[in-house]
Amino acid sequence: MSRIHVTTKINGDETEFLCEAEATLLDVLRDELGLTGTKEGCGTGDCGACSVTVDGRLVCSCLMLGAEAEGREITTIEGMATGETLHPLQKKFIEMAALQCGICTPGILVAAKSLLERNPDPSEEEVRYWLAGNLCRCTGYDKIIRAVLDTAADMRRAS
Amino acid sequence: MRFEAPRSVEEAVTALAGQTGAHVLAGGTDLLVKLRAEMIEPDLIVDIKRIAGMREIAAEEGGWRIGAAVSGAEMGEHAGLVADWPGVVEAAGLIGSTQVQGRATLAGNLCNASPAADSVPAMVAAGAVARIVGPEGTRDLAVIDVPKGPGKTALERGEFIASIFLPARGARSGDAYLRFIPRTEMDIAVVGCGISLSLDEAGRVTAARVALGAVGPKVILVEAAAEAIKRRVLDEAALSDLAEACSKAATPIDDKRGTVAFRRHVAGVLARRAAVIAEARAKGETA
Amino acid sequence: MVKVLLWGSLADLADGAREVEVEADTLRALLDGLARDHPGLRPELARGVSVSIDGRIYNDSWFTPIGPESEVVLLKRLQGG
Amino acid sequence: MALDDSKKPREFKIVGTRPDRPDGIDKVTGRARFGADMVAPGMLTGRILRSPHAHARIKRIDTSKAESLPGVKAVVTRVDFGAVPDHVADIMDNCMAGEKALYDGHAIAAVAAISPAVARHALKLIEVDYEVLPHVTDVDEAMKPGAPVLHEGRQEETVPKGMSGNVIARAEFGHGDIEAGLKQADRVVERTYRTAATHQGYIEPHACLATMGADGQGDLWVCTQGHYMVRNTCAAILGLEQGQLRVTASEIGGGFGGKTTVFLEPVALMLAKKSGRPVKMVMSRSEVLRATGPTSSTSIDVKIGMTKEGRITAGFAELRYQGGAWPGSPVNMGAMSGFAPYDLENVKTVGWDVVTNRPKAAAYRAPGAPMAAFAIESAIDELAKGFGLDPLAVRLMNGADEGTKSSYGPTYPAIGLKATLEAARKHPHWTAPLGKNQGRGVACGFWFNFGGDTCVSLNITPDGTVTVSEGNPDIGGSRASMTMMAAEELGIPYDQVRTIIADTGSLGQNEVTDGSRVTFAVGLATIEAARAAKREMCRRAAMIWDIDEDAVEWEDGAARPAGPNAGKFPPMTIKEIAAVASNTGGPIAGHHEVTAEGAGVSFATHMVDVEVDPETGATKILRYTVFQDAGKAVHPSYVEGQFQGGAVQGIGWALNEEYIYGEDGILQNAGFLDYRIPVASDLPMIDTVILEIPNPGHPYGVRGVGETSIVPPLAAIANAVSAAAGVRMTQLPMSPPRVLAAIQADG
Repeated sequence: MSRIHVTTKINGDETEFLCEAEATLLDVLRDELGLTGTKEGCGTGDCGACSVTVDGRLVCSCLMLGAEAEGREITTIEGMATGETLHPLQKKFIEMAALQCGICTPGILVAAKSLLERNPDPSEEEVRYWLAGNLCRCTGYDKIIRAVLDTAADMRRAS
Repeated sequence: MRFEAPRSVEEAVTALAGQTGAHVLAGGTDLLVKLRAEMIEPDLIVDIKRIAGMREIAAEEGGWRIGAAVSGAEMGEHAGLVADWPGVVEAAGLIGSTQVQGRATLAGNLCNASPAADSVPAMVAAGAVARIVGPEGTRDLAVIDVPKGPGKTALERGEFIASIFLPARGARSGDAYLRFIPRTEMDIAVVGCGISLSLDEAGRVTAARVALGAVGPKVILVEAAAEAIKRRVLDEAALSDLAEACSKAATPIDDKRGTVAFRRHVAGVLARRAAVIAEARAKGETA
Repeated sequence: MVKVLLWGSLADLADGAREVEVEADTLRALLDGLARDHPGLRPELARGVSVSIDGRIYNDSWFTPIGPESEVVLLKRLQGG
Repeated sequence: MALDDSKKPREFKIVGTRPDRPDGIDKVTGRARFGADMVAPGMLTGRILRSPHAHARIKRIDTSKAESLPGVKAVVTRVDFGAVPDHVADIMDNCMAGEKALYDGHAIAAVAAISPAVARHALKLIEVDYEVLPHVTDVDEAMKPGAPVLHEGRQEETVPKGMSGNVIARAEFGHGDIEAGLKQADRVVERTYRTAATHQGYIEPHACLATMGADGQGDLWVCTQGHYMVRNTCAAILGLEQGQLRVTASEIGGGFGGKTTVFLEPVALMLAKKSGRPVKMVMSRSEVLRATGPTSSTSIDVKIGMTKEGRITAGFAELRYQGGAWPGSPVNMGAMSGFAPYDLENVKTVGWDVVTNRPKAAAYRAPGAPMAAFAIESAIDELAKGFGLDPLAVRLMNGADEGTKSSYGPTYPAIGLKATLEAARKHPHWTAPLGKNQGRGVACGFWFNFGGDTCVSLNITPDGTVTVSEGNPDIGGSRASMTMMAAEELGIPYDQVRTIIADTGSLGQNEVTDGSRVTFAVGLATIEAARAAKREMCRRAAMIWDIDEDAVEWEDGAARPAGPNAGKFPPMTIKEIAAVASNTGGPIAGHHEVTAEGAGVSFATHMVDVEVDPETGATKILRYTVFQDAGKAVHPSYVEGQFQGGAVQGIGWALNEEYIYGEDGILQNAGFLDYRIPVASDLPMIDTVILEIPNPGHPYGVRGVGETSIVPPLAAIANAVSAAAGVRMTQLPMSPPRVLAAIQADG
């Protein structure tokens, strides 16, 4: 059982790792690279806690093999803030109490950022459908949706 | 288990043909779930995404050829494809979450051979054709003939689907796909219905294909439903006949997602609603 | 003496009385007194009970004072989520 | 010093504001460490082999092949644990099966290996001989004579002779004369209601990392609602001294009651002990659903009489709850709470605790109460509508108030039920127009709220800032609340205080984070700890000023002479006192240890609009408003969050969530695909109205708010769906096939 050598870019950093063929990208991020901000809630693509982007595309890292990451660019929650400067979504989530336990928060932030990059002015319905694959059991989603809409408005004003 | 990511169809076919227990990986959104659940224990996984053309949508003979590794999200962003086959694109777009959309493919949805696959009734209604490559060369097979039953396909050892072809969209034509799920997202279809139709200048149906999902061991093309609306405008009577034909054609089972009675009834309800959307699209109205 | 209200089926175990009187000025004395005077209640007391004293619910505090006019109600042990 | 709070309404500076939570940055950057995020050098992976049968005698387990597989470092079965004390016997049995497997997913054996792949392989090498036994998963079936019996000799003396051994206990509550009350009624509704088992559905699966030495010392990192409970339970099971086992609570990714017991932890410790290596165990989602603690499924008969004016003359309910494979369903709390919102002359409830071949029920947010409220609030709604009465007015007419003798016995002190009803009646939602196929429902709910053992230690650092150590995992923002209450009491800014969750070695016993107790009980202890520190700081200032201790008071973060006679000294701030602490007697701290009693009960009224698709039976939630009494909302955003979260869990319970068992007793939907919790696109915004009727049992008037919010939604939604569909729904979930069938049967 030989391990596969993979060269990839994670949060802007050239990264190499070895993985078993059956290891998911999520396994690699968490267990090989220590990037535990990406969470596993189900392992079957139903909860979105493991959301990352691959070449700019939002995916569940539990539904992708680590070996597939060869040559790709991956962004995780750890790549969202710049130094000590939080992304506006991160700031707003704290300010508007858009998290309770916080386990779904990394995945939701990665997903919401991906939405705002594509659509800077989403409707409430668009936010709700975009985030339908990110389960949150604490908040009832209300404050999450409001925080995303509010951030979008702030970012539009700032640009 | 080994992992290979060949650069050509030939390499992929050789790898697949040369190894028992080999599985094709495109979007992986079904394969990885099965892997984790230990439903499959492959000896080899062949990732086809690095083969030229697999991630392309190309115009061909007035229609569209969609590479086997094109994701639902990529389809949704392709203006030409969306304009011609909105029903197929929407059906693909209903598979899983935004995240799953970033990976899931038409070919994968088809090869998974689930009776409830969302994109399959839409493709069948569209008259889509799968291009299959394998040790014996290339062959085309109508999408409806690919699944043989739950989890079973017509693919031979070493074969895989390289692309899906959606034919030229004629004038005054439209398609639509609707499914029923208990929530608004993230569920497997309890019933699905794809409809593609063409109208004459008077608004009468000249051609129609109606397909149902999740009400039999595989997708059902309901000829009687198409016949029920041909040469008619889609008035209440025509829609009722359509719905009745679909309910009658459905051969569902009771399971954790729905009952026989519910599925039969809703098959008709969805057919009627999908037909109205397809008709509006055929007339150039937005829907 | 303190009047103690029992829940319905507990009364069956205290010879049918919905209300019993116990000599007690604390929660501990109350529980001891109940067990002493009404042996039928012992299994339930052993499984644990909550006690409402003047509308406040107590689980464990033995030396919670109880006045002669206090309203005392025995409750099934409560558990939260 | 005179610190006694006068009874006058208090003006708050920090309590009631909405500061950023202290763990906010950790949680939005991915730095926060949850159960599965911890590693240890030399760590092994632990995995559990689970029963594929609902009920089976375990005749033989052969682990020899697994043990000899290279890379396997330990294999554990029940034999390794030996005999355990009675009070943890059922918990032990649930963590690792003894003579019988009692449900699909019951743990049979466990391995620790050098990698997940080796561990997986090892599980396949364990041979188990099962004698499959008949099983029962339905509560009504389990009660029938002749049903397969799970346990012999567990029936309590409260159960009439001759009933199935699965019927564990019976309890009866209430007062008055039901038959006499029913005679006064103009109409009586009598119906049977059923609810499916649901799961708490926290997104973080159970996880822990255990170390256990031959010297009897152990360390455990775990996601739990109560690490002190984990310590005590594991120590009892493994025969350890509590003081030798240090448990650290990770950040917790949701619990809702489901993490108030142990599942993996004793097994992980035993694997660690046998292997001599740290062992990490993480459940899969399917394991969480199959083998942790969902709530009860229930079957409830209700009989309520009402006059045509709307006065309830009698209320009766008989509740049957199955609590899984061991005794202890929350039926009594359902039976005690169902009629609690009402002032009734004649009320009686009977609760039956029943065992079945399902995982042992754990607490789920107001355990037992939502199902009872569903049945009773549905019947009240049906009566009110039958008379053409306003359902809010009927509830107000019968509503409990200060001085009401409650259905479970005690007389209420000041309570907020009627305030929530009045607020609901005045809210624009109540009079908003409804469209075709739409319906509106309301329902009330009650929860007891708890206190319990609590320790808080508050330390003043040399620079005069403050650290608070508490022992209750922060599940929804409680560190922010404690920080606020400490800062309020000390009269210093919020950002001068930091609150941490201490491990079991650092504080005394703390009750689990449950029963909506934390903001109440830990808040109370935090305030008292701050008061102790203030007293000490006043004493230090008195020493420096050389005046009497009683002549110093604390105000706005500084010690001051209490009056003109005390002497003229400029105030000494907390920073100034802290700076010279070493010169005045040493470090300054305050601490408080208490069994907090006096939690105030809590009431809510929920209002919901739905639209039902008459062709498919699908329900859409259009609008939702929660009215709840919080006593005093310390951090209103997190109070709103509790209201919203509870309401949405209730929406899931009402519409789609259910444990589906096949004829074979196997759980058919052990995943988030088919165990359908609400997703963002299913919902509207959840509006909230916070009422504040202070709890006299807390210095700031705080009541628990976490649980009450899940009590009314089931009934409120059922009432709305019934109105929209034109047919009374009596069974949950109101899934589309069920609603459509009801509409069609109604013609």
